[in-house]
Amino acid sequence: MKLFEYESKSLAQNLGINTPRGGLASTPDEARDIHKRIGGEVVVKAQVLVAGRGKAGGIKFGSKPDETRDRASEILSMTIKGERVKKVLVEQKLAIKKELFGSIVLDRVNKCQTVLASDQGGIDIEEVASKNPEKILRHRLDPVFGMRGFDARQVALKLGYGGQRLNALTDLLSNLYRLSVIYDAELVESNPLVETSDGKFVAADLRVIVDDNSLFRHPEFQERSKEASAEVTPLEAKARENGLAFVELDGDIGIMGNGAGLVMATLDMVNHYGGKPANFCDVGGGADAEHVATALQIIQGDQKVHKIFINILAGITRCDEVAKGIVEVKKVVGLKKPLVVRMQGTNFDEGKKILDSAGITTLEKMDEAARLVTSPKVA
Amino acid sequence: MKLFEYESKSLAQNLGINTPRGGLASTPDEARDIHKRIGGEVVVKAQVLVAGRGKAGGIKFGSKPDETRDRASEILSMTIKGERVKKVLVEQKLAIKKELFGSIVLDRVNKCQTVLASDQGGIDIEEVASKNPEKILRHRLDPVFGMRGFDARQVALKLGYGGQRLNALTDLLSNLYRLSVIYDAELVESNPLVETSDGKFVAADLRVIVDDNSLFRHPEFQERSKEASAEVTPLEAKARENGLAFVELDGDIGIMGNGAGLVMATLDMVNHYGGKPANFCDVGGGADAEHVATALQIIQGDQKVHKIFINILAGITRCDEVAKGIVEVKKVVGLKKPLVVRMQGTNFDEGKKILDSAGITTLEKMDEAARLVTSPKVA
Amino acid sequence: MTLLVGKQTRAIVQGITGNQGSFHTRLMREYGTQIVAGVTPGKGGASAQGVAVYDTVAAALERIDANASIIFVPAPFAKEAGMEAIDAGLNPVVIITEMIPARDSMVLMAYAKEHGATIVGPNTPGVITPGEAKLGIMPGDVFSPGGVGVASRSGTLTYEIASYLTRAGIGQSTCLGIGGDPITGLNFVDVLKMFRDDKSTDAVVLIGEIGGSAEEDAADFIEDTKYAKPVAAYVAGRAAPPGKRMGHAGAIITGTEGTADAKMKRFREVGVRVAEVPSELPRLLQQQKAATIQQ
Amino acid sequence: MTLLVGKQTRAIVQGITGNQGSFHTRLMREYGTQIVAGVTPGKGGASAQGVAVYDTVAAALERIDANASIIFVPAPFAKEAGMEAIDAGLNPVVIITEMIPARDSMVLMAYAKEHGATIVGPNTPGVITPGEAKLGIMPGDVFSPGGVGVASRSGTLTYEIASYLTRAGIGQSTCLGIGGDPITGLNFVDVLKMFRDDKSTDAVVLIGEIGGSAEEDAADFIEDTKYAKPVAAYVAGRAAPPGKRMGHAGAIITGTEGTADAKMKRFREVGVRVAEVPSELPRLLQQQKAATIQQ
Repeated sequence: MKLFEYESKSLAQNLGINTPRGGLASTPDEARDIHKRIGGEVVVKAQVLVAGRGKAGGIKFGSKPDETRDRASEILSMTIKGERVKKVLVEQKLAIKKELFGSIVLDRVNKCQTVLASDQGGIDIEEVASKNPEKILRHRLDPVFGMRGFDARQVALKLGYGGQRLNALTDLLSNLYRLSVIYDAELVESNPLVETSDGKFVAADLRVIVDDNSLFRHPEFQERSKEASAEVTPLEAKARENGLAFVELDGDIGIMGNGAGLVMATLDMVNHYGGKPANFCDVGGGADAEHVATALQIIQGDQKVHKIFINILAGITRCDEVAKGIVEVKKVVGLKKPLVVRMQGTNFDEGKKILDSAGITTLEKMDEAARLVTSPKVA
Repeated sequence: MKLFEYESKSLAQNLGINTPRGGLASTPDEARDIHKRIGGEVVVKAQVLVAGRGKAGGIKFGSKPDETRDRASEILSMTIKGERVKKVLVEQKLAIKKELFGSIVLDRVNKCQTVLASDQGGIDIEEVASKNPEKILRHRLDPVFGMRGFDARQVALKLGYGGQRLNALTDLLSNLYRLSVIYDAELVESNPLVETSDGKFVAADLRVIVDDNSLFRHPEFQERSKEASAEVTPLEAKARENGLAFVELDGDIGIMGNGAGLVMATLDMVNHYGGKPANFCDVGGGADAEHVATALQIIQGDQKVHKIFINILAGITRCDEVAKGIVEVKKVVGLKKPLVVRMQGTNFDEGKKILDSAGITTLEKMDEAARLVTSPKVA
Repeated sequence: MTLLVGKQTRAIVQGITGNQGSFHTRLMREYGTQIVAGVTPGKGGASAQGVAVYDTVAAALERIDANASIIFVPAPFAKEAGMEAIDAGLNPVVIITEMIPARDSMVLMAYAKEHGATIVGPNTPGVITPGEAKLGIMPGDVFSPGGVGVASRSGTLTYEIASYLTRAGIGQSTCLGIGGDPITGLNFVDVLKMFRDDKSTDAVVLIGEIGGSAEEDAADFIEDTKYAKPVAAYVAGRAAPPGKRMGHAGAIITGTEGTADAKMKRFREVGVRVAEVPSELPRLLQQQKAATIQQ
Repeated sequence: MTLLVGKQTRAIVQGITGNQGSFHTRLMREYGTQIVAGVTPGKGGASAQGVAVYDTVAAALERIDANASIIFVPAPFAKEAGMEAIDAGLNPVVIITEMIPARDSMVLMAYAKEHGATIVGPNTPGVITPGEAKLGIMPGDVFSPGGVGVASRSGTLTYEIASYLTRAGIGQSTCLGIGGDPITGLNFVDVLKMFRDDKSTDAVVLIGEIGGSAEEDAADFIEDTKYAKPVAAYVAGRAAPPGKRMGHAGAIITGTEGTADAKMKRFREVGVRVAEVPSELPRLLQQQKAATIQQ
């Protein structure tokens, strides 16, 4: 679960991490008032979960409160990469000496957390990674003992600091690590991490992604995780509430299957044969008729879906249950889009019989079914 | 630092550990009121830090509030092993099915924490240990990963429980362990740990000893650790405030030295030659004149001290500093008791000169000095 | 000695009294796996699917001999269940449980490494040696004994591909899911090593997906060690958009990293034949085998 | 190869810029110890007692070679300082710092064990090989080279006893404090093993005190292994009352455990000569040596 910048910073402040003074505004007037309160010059930043807001114009400056109100007004009317801007963060402009990059990421290969840092912050770090890979410093953390003081210090040292600044940066990195532990974050990233002209280190921007699998032990995120946010489309939110792994795509063929790998392969195959999937929908293992019916109704309720492909390789899942779910939808609300069903495995014969008697054809081979659903025959 | 039973239980309750309902009373009337509030029969327990209050009569029962007031009055006027009883805990009498013993101790040999438990609780556990050692179950905990659920469960299982009770006892043991971690306890001990007739487990008694060396990271104990308690005599409290390792004893020869081992050996040697040490006083390494003067004044201020033995093997400590401290006391308040000084090592010559010119003899050998101070010649 | 699981396997099922644990205990036994005990805290003394249930692994081992574990306990308790199995010396430990926090997996894997234990999973369908035994939730009937080792990051897709192989007359030596999570006990490189040293395996199929770099690492390993056995692969998720988790916790393209195309490209660079659609795999394997024999 | 510390030792001083660290760096160098670098966070680039100071151990090792560490950092930071030394491969690691929380020591000792490092201390005067080098705070002049290995739980008392030995013409091979804390890296048994395998050591003196069971364990070890070198001992604290900590965190009699009398008794049972007062030790050693030769 991605946190908004203002949420990440609020957690960080509680751990003693320096962030710029400022406040959150939902309206241009609120933005102006915040500027009045903190004085000086400010930066107005769109609060969105998608990356790349800077290039999209989601970050502007205000030297007077009225100017800040106008800039906030502009940003609050933007939609960035499909995400409507609902809030802006109004923060004091820092006296920047240097912009760094610092993050603590989940390191899949080494099965630990790793610190990535660079003295070239403030810009797209992937650009740095591809152009000057030697500019990105990697420091692995012990999976059990985590970041010790000397780990953080070694990173700060390699970033070129000594003396009081070394200790200050060490503290900040240690606190970013603590943040990652306390909130089970798979990513904590500050870019830019600013060294100010008076020798302080400030997390000027801060991104935190919480491990979804850890949410059961984070009551503090319970409400937040239920909110439909821009990260999740309304359709996705609805599907996930119903226990489906669901990702909305921009094609016209609705897809349902059991198992993440199988559904991904189904999308690929539909693509391969020239079709365009409208979604990824995994009903998981052992889905019963009701679960299948729910999934089918959500998919056919999507306006952009023109046809539907159900691909089931039954193991724990039973073909008869899947068939019952489909037939139930047919009975209750009707099948509103052309449907191709592929089933194989456990209780195939029973399932096929149920679908046959409802006038729905089933195929047994995935390839064949994918070719069929992408052909003009089904329309 | 030993915690009182009521303090230990208050920490335990916050972690969800069952303790008997009750309250703390400083007066007989308060005890009566607590009984009125909780009803039923109660037990009145002296709150002291010394062990063995039961045998000393510090635990009594009350079936009516007035009786409880009388029992509390009796206990509140007691002194148990030198410790005045200032408070009593008034608690509901439990419906006991079985009394167990459960503790988490610092295991010096294995460098970890170890669970000690027994299904023979409620009595002196050292008696069980000597008579039926096989009745005490030992389960070592991993020094890094600590008590996992299955560690606690294995202990509960060996104590003879299954089903719901197994899980309940597992939870309680896990919480006792959490208590030991959160508060850096070198000992958490519940004796008896009561299984009630309705299948619950309750810490009927609870002792917690906090690792003194961890107090710097426990602001919650800061005030408490300063209080002079019965654990520490007023003289000890005064000495410790002044940075001295000090233990009061019941002899008449005041002892001061540098280094715990050396001071212990000094006590032994005084004993060996028939003397009786009045205290253990370690000024530590590198003590300056002021520190020595303070220690000397505290020792000679003790009424029961008839003579004083100062034993210094100077390494980091310097003999001239020690000598200056002694002379300072002589000048300012006077030396009020016969004094034997043994010094050896760093700056011995300078030190000896200072003492010589103040008319104080110094010996160079510890044995000789110990023999002298214990002889009738010094009186 | 069969790879990871075989006739010699004597397994404990941790979480045996849950729905999944109980159901798959039955199926594993029907497939021929020796399930010698079950563990569920607080249910000691009961029996599930004819298997005696104990409160702890240690208690089970006081009564029976075992050498492997399969774990079905809920995610919040999975880390400790894994440690319990490791402490008891069970090896391998197969963790079916999904949705385990990454931090828990990270610590558990470090613990396993320290104790020399092999973890399969978490979030895996398990491991099967067709015709011998399975520690997992895969349908046994799509597999057949033979010489192809299969390692996968997914479940159902593995069954799909195994059934293609089986229908094409290509049997499998051992098939296993390394798990769909970002952090798993085994990665493709570990499995490639096992298959290299396994006499029953003469070719390898890797079933990858988007996210992470397990496939790229496998390709590097194949290149660096001049891997002697033929390898074919399929990578799921070409149609997946960046930044979206595709069902599995580990299946997410972050930035420009972890795309299916990059993985397929890297595989092809090191001589691995890569299927465009899963159904191509049998043909690719046969071609590759032929090519290897020609060399 | 000399035991733990010798001419070959190239030590880093962690906490070199503190009062104690700086003072003892001078004394160690005067004694002949090679101190090759110091570490104090935030003081990198400075110099202390003529020794270059770095911010981390790793940074020091980029510039110099070292093979041992002595730690003077304050108690709250000692655990991590120890880990830092261990991570850098320094061995032995001598921890002078006192008042370290027992939990920190416990974790550090587990870490050291996992990495195969030897920790001397915490709360130790350190270790000295007379005439060669010392990593510690002991006054060098009371020691003299020779064949008696001395291990102690205390500081000043060790100097007292070493000076008796030196005055009696009995030199020492290596003298070390195992530390006055409940949890220490080395215990008497570890040291007895070292002295047994050390060619320079022909007799051993153990200086124990009340609390714990290090002395009893040593006695068991001497008995079980029919320890081949003569051992003499002194145990401080016969006059100590139960339940009171005598200066050292570890010097406390709990219940009936850890009394000096019990320890002395157990030593005598296994043939260790026990001094009633420290000054007796030289005579006991000579007697024991004579007895051993007669055998």
